[in-house]
Amino acid sequence: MKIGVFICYCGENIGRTVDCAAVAQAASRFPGVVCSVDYKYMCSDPGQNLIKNAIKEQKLDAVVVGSCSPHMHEKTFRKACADAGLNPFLCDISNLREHCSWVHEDIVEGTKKAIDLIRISVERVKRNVPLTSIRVPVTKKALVIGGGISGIQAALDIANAGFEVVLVEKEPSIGGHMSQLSETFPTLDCSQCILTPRMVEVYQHSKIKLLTYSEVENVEGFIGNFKVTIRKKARGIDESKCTGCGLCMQKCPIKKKAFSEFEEGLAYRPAIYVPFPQAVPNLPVIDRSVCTYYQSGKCQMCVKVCGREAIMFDQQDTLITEDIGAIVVATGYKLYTIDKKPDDSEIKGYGEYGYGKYKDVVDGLQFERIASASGPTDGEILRPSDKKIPKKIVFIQCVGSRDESKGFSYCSKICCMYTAKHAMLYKHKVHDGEAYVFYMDIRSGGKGYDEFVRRAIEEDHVKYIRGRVSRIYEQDGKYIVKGEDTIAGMPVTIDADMVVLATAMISQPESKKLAQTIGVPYDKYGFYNEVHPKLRPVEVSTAGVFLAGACQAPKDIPESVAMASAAAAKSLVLFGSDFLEREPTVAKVAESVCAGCFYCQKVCPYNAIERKEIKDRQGNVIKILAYVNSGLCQGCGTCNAVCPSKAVELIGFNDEQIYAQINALG
Amino acid sequence: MNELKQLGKDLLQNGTVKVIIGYAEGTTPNRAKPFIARTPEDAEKLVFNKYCVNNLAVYLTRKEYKGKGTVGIVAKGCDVKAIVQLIQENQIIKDDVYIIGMNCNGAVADLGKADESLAVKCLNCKVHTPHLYHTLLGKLEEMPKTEDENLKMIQKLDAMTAEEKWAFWEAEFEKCVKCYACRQTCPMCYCERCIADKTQPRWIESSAHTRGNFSWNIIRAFHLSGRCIGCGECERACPAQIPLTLLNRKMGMVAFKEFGYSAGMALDNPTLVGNYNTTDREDFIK
Amino acid sequence: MEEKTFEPKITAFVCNWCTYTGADLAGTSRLKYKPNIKMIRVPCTGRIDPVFITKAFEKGADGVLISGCHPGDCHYNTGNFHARRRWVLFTELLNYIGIDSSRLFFSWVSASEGKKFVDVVSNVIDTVKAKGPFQQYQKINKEFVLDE
Amino acid sequence: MEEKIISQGNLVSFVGELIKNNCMVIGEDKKGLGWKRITDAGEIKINHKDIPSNISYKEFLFPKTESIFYYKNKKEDYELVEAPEFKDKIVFLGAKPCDARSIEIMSKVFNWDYKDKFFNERADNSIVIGTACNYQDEFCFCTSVNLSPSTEKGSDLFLVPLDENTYALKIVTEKGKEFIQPYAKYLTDGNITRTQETLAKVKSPEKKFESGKVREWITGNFEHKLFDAIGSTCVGCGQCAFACPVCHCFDIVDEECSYECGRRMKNWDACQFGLFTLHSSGHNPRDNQNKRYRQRIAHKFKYYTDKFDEVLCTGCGRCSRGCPVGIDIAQVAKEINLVANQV
Repeated sequence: MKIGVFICYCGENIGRTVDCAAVAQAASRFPGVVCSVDYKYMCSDPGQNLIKNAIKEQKLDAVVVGSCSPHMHEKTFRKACADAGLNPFLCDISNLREHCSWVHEDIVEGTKKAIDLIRISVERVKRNVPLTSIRVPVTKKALVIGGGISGIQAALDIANAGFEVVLVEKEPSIGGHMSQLSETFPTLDCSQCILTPRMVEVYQHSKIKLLTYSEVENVEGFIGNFKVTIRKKARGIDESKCTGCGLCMQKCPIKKKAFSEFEEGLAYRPAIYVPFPQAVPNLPVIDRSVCTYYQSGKCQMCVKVCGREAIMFDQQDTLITEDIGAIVVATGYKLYTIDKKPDDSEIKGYGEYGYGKYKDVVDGLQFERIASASGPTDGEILRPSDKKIPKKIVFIQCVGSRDESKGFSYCSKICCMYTAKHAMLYKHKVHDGEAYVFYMDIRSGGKGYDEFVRRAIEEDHVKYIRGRVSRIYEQDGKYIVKGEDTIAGMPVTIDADMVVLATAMISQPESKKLAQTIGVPYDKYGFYNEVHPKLRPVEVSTAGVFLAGACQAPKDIPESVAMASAAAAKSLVLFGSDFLEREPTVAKVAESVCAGCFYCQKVCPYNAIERKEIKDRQGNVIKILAYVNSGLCQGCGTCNAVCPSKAVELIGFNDEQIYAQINALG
Repeated sequence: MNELKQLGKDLLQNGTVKVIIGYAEGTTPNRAKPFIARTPEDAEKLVFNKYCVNNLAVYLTRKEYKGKGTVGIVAKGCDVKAIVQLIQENQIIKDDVYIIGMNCNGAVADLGKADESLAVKCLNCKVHTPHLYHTLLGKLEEMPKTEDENLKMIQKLDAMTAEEKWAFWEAEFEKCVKCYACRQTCPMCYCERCIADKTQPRWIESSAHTRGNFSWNIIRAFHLSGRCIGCGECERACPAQIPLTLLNRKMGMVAFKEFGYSAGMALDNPTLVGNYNTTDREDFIK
Repeated sequence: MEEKTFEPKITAFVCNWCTYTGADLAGTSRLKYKPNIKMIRVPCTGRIDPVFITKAFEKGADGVLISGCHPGDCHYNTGNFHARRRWVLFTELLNYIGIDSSRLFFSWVSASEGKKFVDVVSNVIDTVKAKGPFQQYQKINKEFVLDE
Repeated sequence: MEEKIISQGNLVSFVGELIKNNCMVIGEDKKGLGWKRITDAGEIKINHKDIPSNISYKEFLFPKTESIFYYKNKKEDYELVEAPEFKDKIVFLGAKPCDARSIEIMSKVFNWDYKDKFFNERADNSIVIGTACNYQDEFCFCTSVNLSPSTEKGSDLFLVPLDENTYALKIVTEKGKEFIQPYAKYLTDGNITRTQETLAKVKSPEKKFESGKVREWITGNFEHKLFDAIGSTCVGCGQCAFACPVCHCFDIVDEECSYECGRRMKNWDACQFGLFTLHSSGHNPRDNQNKRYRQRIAHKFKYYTDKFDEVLCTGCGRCSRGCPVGIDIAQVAKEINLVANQV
């Protein structure tokens, strides 16, 4: 074995506390080392040429560079080796700068340690094996999970770039929460008006396959090569026949049995229904839990009125599998239901605010519906209990947010803005009404955001009170709101006609289950974790999966849309090449040694360990072994450590290499 | 024990099982030894008594039984613990084993001796009636109460200083001859190639010097942590009489104290290593 | 006399993403610590096998330091959680054998904690130095030393 | 043959002087586990009526691990350093006939074509002080392998316990005679009749099998199904081989001492280990325990006898006593005798 050692002075950075010439001299005496040189700047062109020439002239089998951290120049030196015809993985970097010269002061000790470090590297590199990057083909088709504004945006961006998209939405219609909103801050333009064209575009896009009322059931495979199973739930409708005329809905005898999800429980819907008039696709779905036919086998009114024979009571769920290259997760959020929670719950809830008990104590989304022109009150601000116009209305911010004792420690970010919007909408419609807002802080960072809040206060005379509300109770048709004005330093009591709670944005209840299916890490609240909070905000640690919108953390529409476009762009980057190059440092199983205990499978963060059956000549399964899917493996090596017999080893950091390093210290 | 012989005969006759792993009388009547019954006639030799101390689950992972039909096994509670753990670790398929569960009143620690006091494993046994079986045989009797000297020794060791502990174990490990009887009798040591036999690199020196013996015994105890079902076969088999139960039982106690985990008690328990809680202890990590 | 001249040998196993990078930061920040420690880089603390630790002691380490990402920060999501559970078992085992927390150290040091890295390393070196050479292990190593 | 008397007190003084003269006096340890170097003459125990130790004293002739040579890594080459020569005098004190025979039996294999200096250095420097044995249990079978509890075969000096405090000391070999010369002061004149009477009273275990018959039978019955039945419960540990006074297989491995040097080691190995015959190709000619157990029987009763005209067994019964799964070699041999007789 011929090893070359190259010691860099890094100007004076290494040279000051490490006698580089002495290190090179010492290294030249190590077994296997045939050339050992020192140079002022090894990363410079002449420095690199020194390495390249030595590789060529002395036919080096491996190279050790004693320089700065491998995080700095490993790539540089590996490339230099590759240029000279040496496999780049036969180059090892010894960190003489960050881990030695910069942190030690004494040149004698520094030099001694540098020699040790080089020896470790030399012993390691002797056991390195040539590796080639793994090339995996890319399926140029994206899966977007969630048909809210984020999902719509991501799907459209990818599809408009010319790639196929499968958009999966669990509700009967796409549109998400945005479709429920009345107006949007800070411009007060109508939410439906800007969203609906996008929804239609999705529906009509030749590259987008829209699967509503569907859920992702299983994800296998890895970046560029996912195999996704989607459950298309039975609507009870033959989609190819239904024209969306709506006659079935009109004739359905179930009138007051089921609350409309879209109207946030402020109105009823029939058993066969389209969630809202602009729904995409405009196809009804049968709610089997209330439909008379499913309950007692009678009725069939819808069947009678449907001229197209589109009703299919016996329709079953179907499973669809798709080959997917990239996944955009845009599953959005849910609003916190703030009623008092059981004592053993981690989150205590706000029983004292009477939510659920008093009809006129509503949450933000309910108020959106009340204020919406298409809502149950046709846009008139009427309180739910008696349909009277509330003359005095109290908005309470941070219900559940920023409250560790009863709710969640995080800020839901959008409530300051939408509360200001709500108060404005109210004042615009009820000119003589009084609007109060209890707030903790006003967080209105964003373009035009603070101006918007100022407008509510200054032009629309919304009264902002800094403080918390302790309780709300009903008295003579009024809701007595007891709170505190912390600026005035005195208690406040307001006899309101209606109360709107800006409840926290929380993760979707099924978010963890989906995360486990796809392999997305999540925080303790169930929001998905990006790889790096600053530099890689839309990627997750499972390669090929990207995040968009509020599934990652509470955020508003512009942010969600921006993130969706970013996720789309990341998917497009992936689709830009036919093959993926992956680091070859992956685990590998020695089949003759594996006993098939599958501890490796249990610890693998990437589900990269699969099962392989070994059969005897008669076809009996005699052994089931672990097998590493090198496309999924990210090379953490946890399997290697947990394997009792070391049947699975991490290439590039295998036992022999680490043993040699430890031994070189002895 | 005629019911055992009869059952064995029936199972072999009607083809329910290919073989029965059981016990037969040893060199003297106060001994028993493992015995593989292959024919209905063989079943006549099956016995079960207080001398049946071996953990027969060790034979279940043998290649000759893999994919060759159902294997019957005469199993005490402790053997069933091993079977449960082996199923969890994918070494045997549940449906490929027919468990003849034996109500067990404890086994003799030292076979062939006049002193017939019970093995350590029997003192705190929670499974005198096996927790998984196809047929259950035998009757439970009142067991004599015995002092748990083993536990006392563990507590004594816990109270020692690091130097005293080291000295204790050095004296013990020094004796090890690396015959691997501990490993070979252990139902949980089913690796195709033990890490001790790995030569590239040789993490555990095969030489029976103190250093090699330290790494062998430490790593074996670690590999068994949360997996050892406490049958004590390793200690019984050790010709150097290294008190391996002190090690493995201690680790079992740690597993229980830290994670509430007992090996081999339930098929649906997640394994100890291979799973984690975000709240696992970390007061030792700075 | 020997106490004064004794410089402990510390072997460290650190994860590539957090502690190794944290040590890089200590370097770029020009923080200082003693050169007694030598680091072996592994991708993740999940990769660290107890045999590394016993081998390091065999090869004459007076102390061993294991360090990686804080729980939840693991580059590989869960590698350090699995590692942590194994360490609970392994520290208890070594403690029982007679290798206690004055020889074997664990820490979480993130990529941004250059200062913490230096504190941890200095504490390890000081503790082991105060404890003295690992004579017991060296005793069983003795027969391996070739007399000159 | 010369015969003397040595009292218990004199024996202790004798051993005390041996220790003082830097003799390695190897005696059975108190727990009956094995043998150890005795440093205090007061501790000596002549075990003539208790169960033999778990492990024989083989390790002092053929250590469980020993260095053959050391090597130093040089830049281009290696430097080899011989392991130090063994020069101490070893005295095995209180060896039962089944232990005392071990040097003679093992010497054959260690001096057959290659003269194993490691064994010979120790064996040549050894003095075996045997003892007549008054112990027997269900596992003893010395009489089946051409020995008896009262034989002085293998001993240089042979103790016959006459009463609690008195031993007759038979001087068996020239080597023994030479060795005892300087210590004659501890000896008094013997009474041959009394010794013979005592020896006559020593009860021999019944002869359980004909070892020659085992040898004959194996020749034609290599694939006999009997081996399957025996091997099916063997777990493949090396207890039997490691406890055995005459099993002598070893493995050679290299070990690093430090980064710069290492050593080549000779370690005990056992034919019951799966790795024993594993080829580097992955092929294993003895791929199951049946074949491995057959090897054990065949080596002991056939191959060794074929080659060296010795049964590779002293009938001490350690392997059977210690077998975790109750395999009794004498029973196995007996069974083979039975099968052989049926033919």
